[in-house]
Amino acid sequence: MTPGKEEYMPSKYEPTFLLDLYRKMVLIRQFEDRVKFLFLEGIMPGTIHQYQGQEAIAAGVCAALNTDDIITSTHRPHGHALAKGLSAESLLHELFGKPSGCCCGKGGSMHVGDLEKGMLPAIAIVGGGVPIATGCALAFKMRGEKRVAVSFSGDGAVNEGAFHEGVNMGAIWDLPVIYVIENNLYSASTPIADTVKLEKVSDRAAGYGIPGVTVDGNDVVAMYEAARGAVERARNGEGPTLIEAVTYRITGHSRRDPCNYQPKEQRREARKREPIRRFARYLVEKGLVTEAELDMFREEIDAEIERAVESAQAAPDPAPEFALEGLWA
Amino acid sequence: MTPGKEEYMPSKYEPTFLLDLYRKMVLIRQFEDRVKFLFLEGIMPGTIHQYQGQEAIAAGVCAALNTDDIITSTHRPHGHALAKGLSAESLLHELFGKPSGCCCGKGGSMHVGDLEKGMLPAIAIVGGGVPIATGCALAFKMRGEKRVAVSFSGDGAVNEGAFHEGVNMGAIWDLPVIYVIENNLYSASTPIADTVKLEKVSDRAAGYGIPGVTVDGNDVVAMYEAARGAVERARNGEGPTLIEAVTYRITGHSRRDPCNYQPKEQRREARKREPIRRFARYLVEKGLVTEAELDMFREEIDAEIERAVESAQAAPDPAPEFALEGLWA
Amino acid sequence: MARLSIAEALRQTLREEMNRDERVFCIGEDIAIPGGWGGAFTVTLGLEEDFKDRMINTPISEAGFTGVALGAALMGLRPVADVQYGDFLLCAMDQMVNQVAKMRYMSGGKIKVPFVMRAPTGATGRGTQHAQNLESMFLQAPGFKIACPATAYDAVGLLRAAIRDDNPVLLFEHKLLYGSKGARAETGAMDASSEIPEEDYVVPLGKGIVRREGSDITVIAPLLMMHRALEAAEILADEGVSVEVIDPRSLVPFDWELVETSVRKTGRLVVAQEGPLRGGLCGDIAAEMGERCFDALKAPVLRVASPDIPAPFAPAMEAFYRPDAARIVDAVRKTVKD
Amino acid sequence: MARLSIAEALRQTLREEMNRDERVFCIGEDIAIPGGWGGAFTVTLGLEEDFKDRMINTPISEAGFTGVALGAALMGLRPVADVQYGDFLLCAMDQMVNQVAKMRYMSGGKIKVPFVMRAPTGATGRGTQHAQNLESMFLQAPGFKIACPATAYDAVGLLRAAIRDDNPVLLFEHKLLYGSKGARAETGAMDASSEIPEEDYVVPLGKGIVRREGSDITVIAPLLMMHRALEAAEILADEGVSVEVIDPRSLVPFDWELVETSVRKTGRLVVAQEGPLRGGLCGDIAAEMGERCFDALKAPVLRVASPDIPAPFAPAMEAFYRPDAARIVDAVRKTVKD
Ligand SMILES: Cc1ncc(C[n+]2csc(CCOP(=O)(O)OP(=O)(O)O)c2C)c(N)n1
Ligand SMILES: Cc1ncc(C[n+]2csc(CCOP(=O)(O)OP(=O)(O)O)c2C)c(N)n1
Ligand SMILES: [Mg+2]
Ligand SMILES: [Mg+2]
Repeated sequence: MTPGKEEYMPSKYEPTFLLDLYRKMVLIRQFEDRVKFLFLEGIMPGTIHQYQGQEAIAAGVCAALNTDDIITSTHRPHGHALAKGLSAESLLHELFGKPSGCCCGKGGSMHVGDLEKGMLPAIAIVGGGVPIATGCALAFKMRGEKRVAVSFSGDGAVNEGAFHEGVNMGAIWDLPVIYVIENNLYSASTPIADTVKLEKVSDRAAGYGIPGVTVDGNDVVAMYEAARGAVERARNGEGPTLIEAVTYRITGHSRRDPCNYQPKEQRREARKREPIRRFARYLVEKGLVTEAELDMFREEIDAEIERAVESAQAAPDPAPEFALEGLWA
Repeated sequence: MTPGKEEYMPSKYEPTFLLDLYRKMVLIRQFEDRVKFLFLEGIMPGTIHQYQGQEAIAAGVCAALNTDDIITSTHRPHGHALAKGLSAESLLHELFGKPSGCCCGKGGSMHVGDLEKGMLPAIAIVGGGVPIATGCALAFKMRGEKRVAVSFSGDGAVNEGAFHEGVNMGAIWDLPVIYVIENNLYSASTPIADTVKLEKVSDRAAGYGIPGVTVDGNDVVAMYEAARGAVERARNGEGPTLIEAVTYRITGHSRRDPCNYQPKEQRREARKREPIRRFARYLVEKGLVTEAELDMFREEIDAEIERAVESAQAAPDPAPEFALEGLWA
Repeated sequence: MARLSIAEALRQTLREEMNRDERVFCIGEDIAIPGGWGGAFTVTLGLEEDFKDRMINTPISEAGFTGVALGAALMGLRPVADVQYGDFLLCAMDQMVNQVAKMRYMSGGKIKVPFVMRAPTGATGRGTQHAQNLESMFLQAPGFKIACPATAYDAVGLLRAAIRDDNPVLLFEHKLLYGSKGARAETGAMDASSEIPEEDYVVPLGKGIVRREGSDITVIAPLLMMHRALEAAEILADEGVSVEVIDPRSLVPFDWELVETSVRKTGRLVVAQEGPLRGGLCGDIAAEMGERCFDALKAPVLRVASPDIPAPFAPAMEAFYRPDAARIVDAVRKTVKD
Repeated sequence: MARLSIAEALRQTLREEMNRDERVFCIGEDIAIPGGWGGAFTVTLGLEEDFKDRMINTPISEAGFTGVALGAALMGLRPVADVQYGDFLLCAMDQMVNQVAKMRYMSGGKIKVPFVMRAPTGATGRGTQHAQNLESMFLQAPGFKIACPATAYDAVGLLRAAIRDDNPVLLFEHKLLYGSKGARAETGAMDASSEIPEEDYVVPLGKGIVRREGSDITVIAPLLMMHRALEAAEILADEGVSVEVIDPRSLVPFDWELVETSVRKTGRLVVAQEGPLRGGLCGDIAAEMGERCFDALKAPVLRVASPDIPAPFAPAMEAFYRPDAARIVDAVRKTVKD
């Protein structure tokens, strides 16, 4: 199968599979909306980079992975974490800086991860995760394991040296690694057209001798299929794939960002193409679910998140000297 | 003119121009041979990376440049320096670590340069010169000057992050810069096929949206023509060109290197295609010069080099404390 | 005279310097997008309106734009580069340490490198990859001058000096001292604003300043720690301990004379720094003063620094990581007891 | 027991460790090419014959292969990475300092990073981009253990300890101490070979050693400087000055107890280091001892280091840049006079 070449035809999938994809996306969206509120209210410490609008990418890609496949993430990791199976609870505890968080409160929003779920601590240095994912894949290949590594990066990352060096090594050694570029058209406030002189970001793949595909990143099934194809190639020893997922960040870059640099018209259009409502419409049209059921999903998820928020806020803060632990094994 | 697309037809050039190209190549060759001898005899300090076999590239490219065009060079810079107009004398003084050298004995073989001749101190960090040449070109563009920057790199450099970041910026800003990749098939002992998964190294250019051409780097006229085309594009504001010059290092990587990693057959073949003898044959066949005249050239050049060696050896050594000068303007 | 925050003061200075000298330009990520934030901390906000061609907004390519700035400097322009967080200098370390810092020296002192890099520093609730104080690391990069403004007045004077210097200068700016406003305001920020005189003054690179006179002990502290030292001095004054607070302002060159004079007077020294103790600025100052003022020292020089760990995220742990007035007070108490 | 140079000793140890533990592998540039040199200093020469799949020869991509090694380590392999010259670590600084060093800490101490990086260090006639001693810079990278073998015996023991450690270890190897042979022999090299016992010993990370006992003054010096210190001690013995020479062997963790005991005994201290003084290891040791041994010190702690400049090329200037026995002798004479 050539990734991204197929039609948008979820009908060949089991309804439960599709509904799970949907629930995952909603979980991410509601989680992020709740976190934004907590942050703006001044209740949550730190800074945040959120995933609203890009849910189809994490959900679609991670649905093609096993728990022991490994992902690397970025400064914008909440969506990847939830998609890879970390609980809202372990994330929220981390975001609140609690020792009960997935990184014991030492990582924070930009470094969430859990190796047992197949997610390294997220890497907030743009491009920094690309060689590391490549290294995971090298280990899989050296040990003859059929595991796959996926590096999630933003479009901004394709201009970093680490991206270049990492992808090249994945290519020359035919490693089981997938480079997912979430092209939300901006790196912080800078539009992609200002930093890459290509029709498609995926054209960069040709410079490394690996396949590059551009996929509608707001179409969760398309993302799943592209990822499944790439995973298949990877597991078969056919080497890396670069997947450009075109999407849009419908929230701010970080914290309180009014996004004045995004043309209003572009924002409006993007909101129309936003992945969750779109998938919901499809599911309802196909009769796989009713609007009432969707409401119920949302409520269940909200309740789950609310419980997690409460538990995170109630959890004890670390003793300051706890900082001194955990440097060395 | 599309660089590299023309025939090997030097007949359209003035004989003096062709003979100057020839003399430049011979100067580089004899210089390097003499330096190798001085080094192996233990007379010359430091370490050396030599240019034998690649002379057509520096000579051809620099013939397309003006003095105030700028080049950056590498750990293997003697050929570039001589081609850009530095004297054998100022180089030899530098190689001997004399305050009368082009870098006052502070740079050494890997850092020779002279801004007045349009050559920055050579950069021994593989790939390191690429962003710097790009920055020179940015300055030219910002000031509206019709100057051009050329970065010389080896094939090994195309896998460095600095190469990637530098070329991308040259591309997106349409800067007057030329990226010359001297593909001598090896980075140190590692063959290019082990580190790049492409038919041609110049295919990497497509990943940046700039033209990339592959040229016979042992054909000085082809190199000149490719460079002239790229220089024209650059001066016209049409942006960068990547030129891959395919050649062979017929000497060791550095110092005393027996090159056991190069297949004997490959070496033998390469020696046959070596640029100087090949161009000489052509010039003689076309009746532009006689073998006797060529011998005379060589003798003149040897004499020039010999004088420079003597003057360099005779020049006073620096006082040790001279090291403390020259840090800050 | 207007009262300006450090962010405003830097912005005004960049504007003035670009007006004064057309060779000056800014380069960095997200610095020149209409509707954007003017870099991570609003310093370049709006400058693209007046200097469209001299605000070079780059891809996310720290090594790349550092090298580009260097190349432009070698051709006679005067770049002011901007890294969004000091930590990202680690991505540009070869260009910074091997190229920018060494270029003039390896040319035999023949070329000039009028290059400025501005780098926000300090741990501020973002986790360990947006928190490191790289001031100490760059002490090992000969070729750089290093400046550390703790007030808006000094930010103006040091940035002017840096831009007009023909050598590479690295300016560390503390995130909690910027006084960035609106959406970019920082939790836990302090007021480091100053009245900025109209006249065209510079703060010379290499000149420290006595921020508070005292007779019992000298405390040296740059950036945020200078403010913490002043707080500590207040507290200690109530206990009858008279603290002299020195702000070095530049780390390279360092104003050894100023510090030596003070230490000879007080006979006691505490050095405070944010960032890990090991290999830190603190050690350098303590060692040098231990050598120069051996006979004058009445007690060991104590160093107040972060522990040798990456910066932790949780606020309580981060506060523990970043030295505060209380730790300086403790060190002083210990020293004056001796 | 066989007498081996450091290069040979490291090679043999890599071979043994790869035999002992199949998770161990080597990664780096030019390390595994038949007919090549086995890295820049012959350490991996021939290993590709026996460990074809565990000698990963990389493109010239320092940040890349550092990150790749890290990823492999996180998946449970035990990489020994090799940078041809320590200077090139500057190209990999983000991966080293932000990723490798911080990964475990930012996971909340949940994951292990069994990562080794080997880096040749020291100024050796190649000019300033192949000369820097980055030991001091990495003191500011919490998360790394740092080892500095001055003898082949220690090279074996420290490399073994590093490979078996579950944390990132950076091994600095001095180019003039390798004893590389043939085409890769170094001008000005010294003999640092040792008899290597058959048994499987380790030199624990964090343990220094007294190389020569003495009573009048302590000299601390790692790597090449340790040998210079021993030469200096010989010279000074003739003058009746009894020098205790300590080789710290590890910089992180540092064997403070050993040094403190010695300084309390001798009352005097000189610290020698190659590489710029400012922000250097020397300052750290001087500061710590100034604090711990304030009352025991009879004279100021003197630091012998390179000047604060890039390494110059010309042999005469390079010899001036790199501290030698004479400078250590001078510092000791000055100290014992006090
Ligand atoms: C090496 C590095 N440079 C700069 C930054 C600051 N920064 C954080 S996010 C960001 C934009 C990233 O854009 P992109 O990769 O497209 O990801 P997105 O934010 O759109 O998800 C920047 C510049 C960083 N974190 N790391
Ligand atoms: C960043 C960096 N990594 C490694 C080296 C060591 N080194 C010096 S030359 C060389 C090979 C360079 O190969 P290439 O770019 O093809 O140039 P060539 O030597 O063939 O001219 C290497 C690995 C270096 N100088 N800089
Ligand atoms: Mg983006
Ligand atoms: Mg090559």
